Amino acid sequence: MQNLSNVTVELAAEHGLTGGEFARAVEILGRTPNFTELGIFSVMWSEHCSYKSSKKWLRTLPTEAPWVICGPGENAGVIDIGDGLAAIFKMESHNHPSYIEPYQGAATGVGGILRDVFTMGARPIANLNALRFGSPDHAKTRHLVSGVVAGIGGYGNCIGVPTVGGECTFHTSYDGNILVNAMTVGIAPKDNIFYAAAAGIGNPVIYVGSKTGRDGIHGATMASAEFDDQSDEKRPTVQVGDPFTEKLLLEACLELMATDAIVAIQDMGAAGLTSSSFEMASRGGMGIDLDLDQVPMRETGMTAYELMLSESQERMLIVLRAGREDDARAIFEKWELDFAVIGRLTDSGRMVLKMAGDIVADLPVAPLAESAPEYDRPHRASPKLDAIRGADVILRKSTRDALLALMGSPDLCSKRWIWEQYDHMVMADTVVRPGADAAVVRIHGSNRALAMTTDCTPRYVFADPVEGGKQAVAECWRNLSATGAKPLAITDCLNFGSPEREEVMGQFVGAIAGIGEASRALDFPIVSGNVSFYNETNGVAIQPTPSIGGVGLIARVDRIARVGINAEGLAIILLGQTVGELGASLYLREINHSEAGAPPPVDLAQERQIGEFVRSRIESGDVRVCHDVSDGGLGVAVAEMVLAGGVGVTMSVPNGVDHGWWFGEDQARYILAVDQKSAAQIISDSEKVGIKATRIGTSGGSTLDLGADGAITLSDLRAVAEGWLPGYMNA
Amino acid sequence: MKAAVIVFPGSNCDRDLMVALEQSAGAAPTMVWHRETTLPDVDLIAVPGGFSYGDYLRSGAMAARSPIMKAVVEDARRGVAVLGVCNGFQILTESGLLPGVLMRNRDLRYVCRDVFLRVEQNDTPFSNKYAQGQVVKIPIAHHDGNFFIDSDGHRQLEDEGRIAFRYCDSAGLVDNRSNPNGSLANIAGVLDPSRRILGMMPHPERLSDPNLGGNDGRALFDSILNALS
Amino acid sequence: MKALVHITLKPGVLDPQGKAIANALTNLGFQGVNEVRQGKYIELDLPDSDRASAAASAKDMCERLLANTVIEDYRVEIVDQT
Amino acid sequence: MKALVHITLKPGVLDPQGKAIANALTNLGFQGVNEVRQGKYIELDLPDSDRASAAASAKDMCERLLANTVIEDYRVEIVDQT
Ligand SMILES: Nc1ncnc2c1ncn2[C@@H]1O[C@H](COP(=O)(O)OP(=O)(O)O)[C@@H](O)[C@H]1O
Ligand SMILES: [Mg+2]
Repeated sequence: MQNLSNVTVELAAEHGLTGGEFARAVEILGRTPNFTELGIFSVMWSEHCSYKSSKKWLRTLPTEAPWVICGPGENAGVIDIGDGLAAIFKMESHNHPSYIEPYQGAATGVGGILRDVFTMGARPIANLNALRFGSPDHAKTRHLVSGVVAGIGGYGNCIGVPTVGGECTFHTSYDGNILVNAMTVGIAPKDNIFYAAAAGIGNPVIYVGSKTGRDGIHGATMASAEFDDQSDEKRPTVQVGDPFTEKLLLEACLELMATDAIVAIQDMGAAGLTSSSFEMASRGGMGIDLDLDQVPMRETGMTAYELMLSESQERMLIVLRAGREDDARAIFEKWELDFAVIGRLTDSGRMVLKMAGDIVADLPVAPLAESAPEYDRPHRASPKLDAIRGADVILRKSTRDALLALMGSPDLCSKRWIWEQYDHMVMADTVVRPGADAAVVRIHGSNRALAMTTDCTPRYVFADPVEGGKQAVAECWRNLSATGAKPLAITDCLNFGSPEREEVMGQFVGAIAGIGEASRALDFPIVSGNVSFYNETNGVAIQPTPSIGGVGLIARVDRIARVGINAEGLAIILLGQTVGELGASLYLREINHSEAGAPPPVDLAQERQIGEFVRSRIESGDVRVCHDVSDGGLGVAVAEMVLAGGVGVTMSVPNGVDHGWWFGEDQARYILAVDQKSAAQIISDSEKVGIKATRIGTSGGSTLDLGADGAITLSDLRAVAEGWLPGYMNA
Repeated sequence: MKAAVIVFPGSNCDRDLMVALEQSAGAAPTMVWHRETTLPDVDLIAVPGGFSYGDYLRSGAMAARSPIMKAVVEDARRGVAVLGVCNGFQILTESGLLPGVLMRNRDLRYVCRDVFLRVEQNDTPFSNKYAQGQVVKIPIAHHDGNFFIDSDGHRQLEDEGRIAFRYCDSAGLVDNRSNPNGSLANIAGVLDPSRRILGMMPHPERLSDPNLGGNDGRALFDSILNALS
Repeated sequence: MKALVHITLKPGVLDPQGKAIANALTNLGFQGVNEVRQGKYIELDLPDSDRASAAASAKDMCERLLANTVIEDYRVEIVDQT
Repeated sequence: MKALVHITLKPGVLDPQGKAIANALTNLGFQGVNEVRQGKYIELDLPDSDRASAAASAKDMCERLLANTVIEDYRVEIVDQT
């Protein structure tokens, strides 16, 4: 065993292990770990891999439903979508690498989440991305936007998976810590899902994909450390993505998966070979012997430490049935990928690494996994804030000017500049493209489809973590319902500051409570997810951002609703209660430069009732135009419908309404555009079940007529909404 | 009509093209792996979009030198019709079957969106179901679609009526604003002298189904069926 | 032997990348940048043991793959391994 | 003055392009190509009249735009206008 002497508490601390954690490592081993072992402990027990601060709370989330095949714990979540098929999906963060090197950071984020999904046997059918950037005025923002978007496109376009949706907003709290959350949705035959639990003593452990280099060593610990002013200079080696190789890996894995040669398979993501081999062994209760000399290497002189911690991309670890090595090798050679038998499963319960004839590490698998640290960190709830309504705000702009300002604001403006850089149509199944509430992607060769979206309103979560957590789930559910999809399940990507600070931990605990409550009330279980802590610089944290990615099922692609008002003479109907909540609204922020107040409360029973009503009307074919009301309220929602369809609307404004009516962000609301005949029916049907339905306008012409407040031509509206992002990026 | 679709390791529109061809022709095309050295006896060879070999070095460069392309060039010289879409167009120019090059888009960004095309020639195996001058909506999705050719080459294309499609606006106006990538003279697709080889950047296979937002691409595949069976 | 290959666009061939870089430089405040041309620089680690054969094979590689000689020029330089 | 800029990937950084080129060369029948690294070569036509100031501004351009210094190295060479 090498380097026994020089591992100290100080060296452990440099690896991010606390004194207590190091003591526990020594106890488990019965001796001081060597350098390689220390590296393994440090990544396995990093926040990123061990979830030590979040585990306690994640356990409280609902994860089950009759249609859930596999919940959290595997590489991705799996749900039954009927016809013998399963949808497999997950969202993951790549925040820190994307800040340091936006193109490669974002690209490898996409690569990583794709592998999480195809490692389970699914062909990826869509990507989404939730992006949060700092203030547009911040010196770095433009460069980060440009690099991140190019990187996401560069990877997804090349591998040929359409990028169909996402979010992109700006806030100064992300100035030093942008968020890049990538989601992939795939489809697999329900009876051919692959898991990561190793089994079968003597079975070979196979390494496939790209060679290992010294890329991103310590990426997992980087993802678990805060930034300080020096991090710009430290610039750790970032990984470079190779989407072409990933495409080969995808096809080769799917080809091998069509045989029965695979026992277990796991991609090498954060902490590469260490976490993939450890997780496979520990899930299956197995030991594993690895011969590191067999690992395909890109560089000479690599040490065991480097091989185990490298985060080189486009690699997979597979346990094969003994004797199937040649079949597997033939497939990977056909696709011109590296293939190597690097070890065997054992009954020792230990992970034993050999290199050049020496044992370079010898660790007990179960104790290391079981006694991974778990913390119940102190947390403090955020103070409750008061609601703000129309009467509480000083009127700074006319309705017309406020609407134009909102439509041209960074958060609400069209994100076309982004999604046009993504191939959102490849695979020729994209039925609803970016720019709607949820994207709709047809299940190939069928008349059914999946709807998908990502949502979160960080300013709400900041103002009230519990309500904000609920709202993120509710909005996701609503965006799916607005297309006519039945929402099935969600993945979450929980981005927060340092859990070692009570108020941040309080935000986390509150958000989880809200997410859990909404997910229970809406029958919308959480099947996969990811936690990203330490998104803060110099003690200033990001707004808490639990991104929620949702998937829903559409029974008939010819029975969906779209956002655009595309015919004259339609009745515009608002479903749901309008109180005029302006607390934490975009109106308040953009027009009155205030971020004060409580966010709109979420009534989950109403949310469910109205959403189900809307879906039933879309399924019956009565409703073909529908949009939910969210950021910017009613005024913005109608403006978006007008822009999407190209037909104007004349609003019928109730007497005595104020800006709370126009721009309040009250939840559980939808806007429908239906022909006159159906309008009366829908209004009376909704009133019968206690849903408030108000006729707020009629479609026609080429202006958005706001009544007494004036009118806006469609071309002015379009110029404002489409203008901001390209204008900003080309400045 | 019998067709073959060439599949490179990084092709990603091979399935889309297969579906569109099958929809028009009623029979599935043969998928031919890039390492093959011969082609089945077919009426049409289709080279699909994607990133054939990652599009590293230059788009289409490595694919053009792959084993199967020798066979494609030979069959094309014998008169078999060839359609190259997007990366397929780039491969056809790199292999010398079509003139010109496809350079990085004018503003250097990848662009994916619907564009309008004006059908400049409808007397070809690929466009006989369109009207001359018809304006159609078809999506593009590429990083390197900026068609360039020297002025003699350009003149020749114009004189011989070998510009198949040009980018235009919804009214058919061909100008700089309706040019999505900086292509010379808004050229979106070109023919070889025999008019049996077409390369085009837009993806007709992506708008050949009303569920996907349009059906204008369908006529291209119907034209092929009409001409070649 | 190592071959250092420069691939540049022929004079008169439009260079969208160079043009965009020139624009970006101007936007960054660099005044008077007249022209920017972007090419490729490729380092090949070759098995040949003498310069002449290394140069010949690098040239062959340029002709057959590395350069598109319709629009690009190339230049090969041979250096001893470092 | 003209600045000739070479931008190359730092040692150890994966070069997917180089890797693919090496493969393609092997498939074309070139044996024994050990490694290929692809970089960029940029020619800048600068207004500066002395070498030192041209070198300084080219370096500044590399730092601020042309090179991605997280993963790339650059080298500037100044030549008189030809
Ligand atoms: N980063 C992005 N990538 C792809 N699509 C995006 C991105 N950001 C926003 N979009 C698209 O823009 C549209 C509007 O987004 P958003 O305002 O977040 O919708 P909603 O309020 O319905 O959640 C959606 O279709 C979304 O998918
Ligand atoms: Mg919405």
